[in-house]
Amino acid sequence: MATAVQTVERENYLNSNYGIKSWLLTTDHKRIAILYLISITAMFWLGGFFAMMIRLELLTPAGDLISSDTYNKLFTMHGIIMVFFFLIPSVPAVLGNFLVPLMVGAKDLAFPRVNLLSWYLYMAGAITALVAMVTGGVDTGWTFYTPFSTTYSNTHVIGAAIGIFIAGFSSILTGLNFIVTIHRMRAPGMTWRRLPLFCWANYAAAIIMVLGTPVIAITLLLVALERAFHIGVFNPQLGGDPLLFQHLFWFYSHPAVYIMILPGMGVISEIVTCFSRKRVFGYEFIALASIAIAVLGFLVWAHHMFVAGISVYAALVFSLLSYLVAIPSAVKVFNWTATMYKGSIRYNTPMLYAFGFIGLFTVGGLTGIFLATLGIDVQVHDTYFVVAHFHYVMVGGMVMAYMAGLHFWWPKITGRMYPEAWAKLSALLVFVGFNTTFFPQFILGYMGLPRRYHAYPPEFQVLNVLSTAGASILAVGYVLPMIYFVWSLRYGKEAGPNPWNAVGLEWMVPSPPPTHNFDETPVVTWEAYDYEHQPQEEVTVGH
Amino acid sequence: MWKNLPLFPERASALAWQVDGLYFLLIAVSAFFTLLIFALIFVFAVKYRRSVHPHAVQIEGSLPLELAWTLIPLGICMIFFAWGSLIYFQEARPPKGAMEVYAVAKQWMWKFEYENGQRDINQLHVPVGRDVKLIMSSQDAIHSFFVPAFRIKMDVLPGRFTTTWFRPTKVGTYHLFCSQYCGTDHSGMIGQVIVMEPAAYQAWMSGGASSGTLASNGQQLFQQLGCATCHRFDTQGRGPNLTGVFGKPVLLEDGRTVIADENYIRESILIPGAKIVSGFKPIMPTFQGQVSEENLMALVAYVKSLAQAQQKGAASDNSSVPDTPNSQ
Amino acid sequence: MQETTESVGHIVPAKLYVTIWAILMAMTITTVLVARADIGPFNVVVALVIATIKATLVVLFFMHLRYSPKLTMATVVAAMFFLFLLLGLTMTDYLTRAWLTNPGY
Amino acid sequence: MATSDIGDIQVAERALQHHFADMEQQRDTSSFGMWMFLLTEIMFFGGLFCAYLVYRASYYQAFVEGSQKMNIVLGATNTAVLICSSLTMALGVRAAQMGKPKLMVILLLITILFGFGFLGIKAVEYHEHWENHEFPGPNFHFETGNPAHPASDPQHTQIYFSLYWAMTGLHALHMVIGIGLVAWLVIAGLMGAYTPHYYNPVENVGLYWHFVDLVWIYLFPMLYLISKKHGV
Repeated sequence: MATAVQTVERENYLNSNYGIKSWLLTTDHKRIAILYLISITAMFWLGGFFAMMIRLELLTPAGDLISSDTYNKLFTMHGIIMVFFFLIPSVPAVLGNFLVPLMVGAKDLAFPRVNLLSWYLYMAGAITALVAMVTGGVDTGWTFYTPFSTTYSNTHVIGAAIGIFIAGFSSILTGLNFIVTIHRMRAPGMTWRRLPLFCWANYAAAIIMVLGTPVIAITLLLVALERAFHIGVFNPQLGGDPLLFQHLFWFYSHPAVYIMILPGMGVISEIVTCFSRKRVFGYEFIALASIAIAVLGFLVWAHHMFVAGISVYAALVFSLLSYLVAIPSAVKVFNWTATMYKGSIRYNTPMLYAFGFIGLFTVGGLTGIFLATLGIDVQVHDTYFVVAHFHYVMVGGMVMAYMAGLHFWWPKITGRMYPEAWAKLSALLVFVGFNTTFFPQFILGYMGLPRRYHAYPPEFQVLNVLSTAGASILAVGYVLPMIYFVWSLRYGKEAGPNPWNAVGLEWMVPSPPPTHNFDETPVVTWEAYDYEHQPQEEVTVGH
Repeated sequence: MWKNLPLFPERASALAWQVDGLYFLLIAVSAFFTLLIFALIFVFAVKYRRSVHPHAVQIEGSLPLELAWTLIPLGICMIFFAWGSLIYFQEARPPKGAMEVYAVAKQWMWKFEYENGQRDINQLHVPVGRDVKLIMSSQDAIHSFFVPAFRIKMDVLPGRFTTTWFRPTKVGTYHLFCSQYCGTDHSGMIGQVIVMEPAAYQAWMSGGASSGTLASNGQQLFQQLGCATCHRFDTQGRGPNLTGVFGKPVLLEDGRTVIADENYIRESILIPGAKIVSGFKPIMPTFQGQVSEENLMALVAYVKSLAQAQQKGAASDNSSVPDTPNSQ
Repeated sequence: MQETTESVGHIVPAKLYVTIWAILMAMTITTVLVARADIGPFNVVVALVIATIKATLVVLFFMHLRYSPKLTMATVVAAMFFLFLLLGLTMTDYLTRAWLTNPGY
Repeated sequence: MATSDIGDIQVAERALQHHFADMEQQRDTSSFGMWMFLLTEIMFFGGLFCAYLVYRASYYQAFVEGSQKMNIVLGATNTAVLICSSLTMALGVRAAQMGKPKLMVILLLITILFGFGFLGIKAVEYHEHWENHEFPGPNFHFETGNPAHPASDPQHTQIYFSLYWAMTGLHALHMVIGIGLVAWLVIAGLMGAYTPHYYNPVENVGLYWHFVDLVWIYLFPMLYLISKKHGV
């Protein structure tokens, strides 16, 4: 199946055209993916820098390193940048953009110009938010709770809200493009049952992007109007109900965590099969679990509001529904584990990250059950327990999956291999550093340390120091790939079209792929993850 | 009391044991599944590594297994759901006869006012073994009343009352945190709950110089603000007679019935036109901006005391005040 | 690609469009007239039912949903479903808040 | 169908983008994309509908008093104007389908006229509310105009007006965008861009226009027809 012979001057999407204009005006989904990769990486480091500042401040119980106002702005900007400008676009806009058309056998996404527009919207939103941050910052928390954000904060709330509003449309358009592409652009023979699970996962995430994002857009618009014109909708002084804001905010922002995690789950499905050389266990169940998570994810939002003063009967309903959304996630974890059973397993870097993902996501998911449980949530709500839980899902899950995916498809994207030994070391550092950072926070949370505290009582110090120490290990784990990825662009070994000997349409085109992906439209005649019929001999690379 | 590295919060309320019990169960179940997954990954990764197991065995899947790992976790979750909800509903329903403390949260402090009119800032004194109900509201942003040792937390909202309750079981001093982010000094909005022996509590209570009970302050306000001119204690007033109203259903002009709870009294003072009692005209002026949160609480306490007085006198004089004021 | 066979979309007779238009106009007048009468809670019901019939006619005929692929129909149904979730689940909170009142003494 | 000739097919081929197999796939795809976009629009307005529902359920009387300030005659007229514009839009799409570009341009121009008519009437209403201080904010002032029934809850009536302005304002913004899009179709149509084989833009703008009509079909009863006591 390894068809293409590597020639030196083969035309590909990277060398087909040069110059800044050929990038900024490109409609090629692969180049747009690269644009996203660069922009979200910048945002990741910015958000990471804020995180480091937060952790340094928390080394000591007293608020001595930075002022409380600065601290409040730091965690707000950390949240806004990481959630809206890194996690939500990460896998969909980079890997999804690059891979979904290749995987379904299309020459591009359905609306290439809309795709480019969505990158520009992302940049416009990011710049607006950054300007708001540079010129004074925002201190409302990424959740913008009213009436604090509408009445009591003296910072650039409107600027940040408008930034997110604009970036929201970027997300909507990406989601729309994926849904239409997956429905309408599949190659002949690429039936729904043969669709790679990465596409299923991105499809599910796209459903949420399309349905949820407009609601947060209008909500933030109302917050901006409330600040500017005092319209009263969210302001209790003027008769509004602040809980309505929370309902509307979480209607999007809870499903949004599934926008983040679902594509990551898709990445893991690809990697576990490839490095176990096996068909995925329970294909239909994993695929349907993605859709189930997307739909059920819309039914659980008020579990963020159990102690906010909502009706206890509504809390009952939302608690019950929250357990339901945990089930498909559990189904996925079990299926990935079962996929490894009687496989033929290699420990390449992407697989190491995948191991890490499954383990950390399991912890993140199970602690989510704690939060769905009404009596327990009362104790741990708005404490470090919640912080630890969502970092286990977002960083332990999502960022791990993103790193796994980057390492898996880096040879496809750039045509080069990275140094495997360094990559394995960094995977290990990330795993160790992550657990050291965030596990202590579960304990802190149940003990009652509230989140967003600039200073804290002294008995919480030891665990906080441990957490900060872990964060520094984690930082090293993230810096390393940055270095060797850039290094590999020049010095990495040529990867060849299929370095992992994987199945899937994206591995049948040369690396890097040609501009139009496929010289002729492929016809799919095999099932997904058909490793049975893939030759066992491996192309040896990277040694 | 605190060692250098405490790993678990103190348990100082009647409810804490229940919460912890469920918490331990959750930890046990979570640990089991986490270890299960970790162990399976480890065993598979070693046993089926490429060098010893070069040819994978292709397996499509298994319906019984899928059903098992869908239904078993679901069943376990339903246990958590039932137990967690039971605890939550206990927390939501203060027992009858609880002593009431009014709390006002503002950036960035807690103000407490006891039934006898005594006030406290950032400290809440309570006797051990008594049920304590808190009636809370905020002057500005949303705050949250959180006492980890009692395992309770409730957001404190502007524009309405929220309530929570606890029964302290252990004498001591416990953290009171604001757990809902509320601005610059959010982390400074902490205080103490001081649980005292009943005798010590009595001594502390009588030591403070208070200018009358909360309800009597409310009564004074009721006169000062002119409420009494319309809300007379007979049936001739232009507004409903408030005796015995609290805690009872009220028939409204538009046909709905509401329970006259704290929030209803509050709304009736601030937005009188929102819920007009059946048979009355919407003529009451709003007191929005004229009564502070503290004064509102005093008025509520007064209206409440009218009902309690009536309940006490109910045995002797049952027919003087109808349940629903003026329901013709 | 899979669902439709015609290369040019379905052409609806102009007469049908005009008929739909006439019905819509008539219903607009009806809804205004009904609103003037007092039929209690049914005022809302009638207004919303009429609005929904009007919307359905617009979607089915003016927007060609009747002649569109099933996928388009599914999109519309999905939109209605999730809008209903947003409204319905939010109202579970607001409509049941008053259920639990604490006499408190 | 019968009017297709070599020239039409050439126009169509030029319009075929490289990543589609044929015109049919392109047409299906663009139409589906437009429906997806409208779905996001429904959710966008959905947030406001949700706020409306919550406050109307909680403060019915305040909403009734606010709605009595609406001019039903103008509101109903505007509903009729929009329905008429939808008719001309639908007929315009039909003309494009049948290969009658001149007829299409005329019908679209009439649609634009209706669009401006709607905005004009809306502007009159807005002006009236503005003059009466029925615009949320520090200058908001509300009286029922009936001394026997003073405003019972002006605070929540202000929320009614906030939602009124937000919903109708957002709707009007969509109208403005719609008029721009139809104008673009008119220009492209005059240049002969559309044939029975390629008229996706006309179809999609048509969908958008009808959607905007559809939103108004709900806004009208929600905002104008809350209670019987109209035209006091």
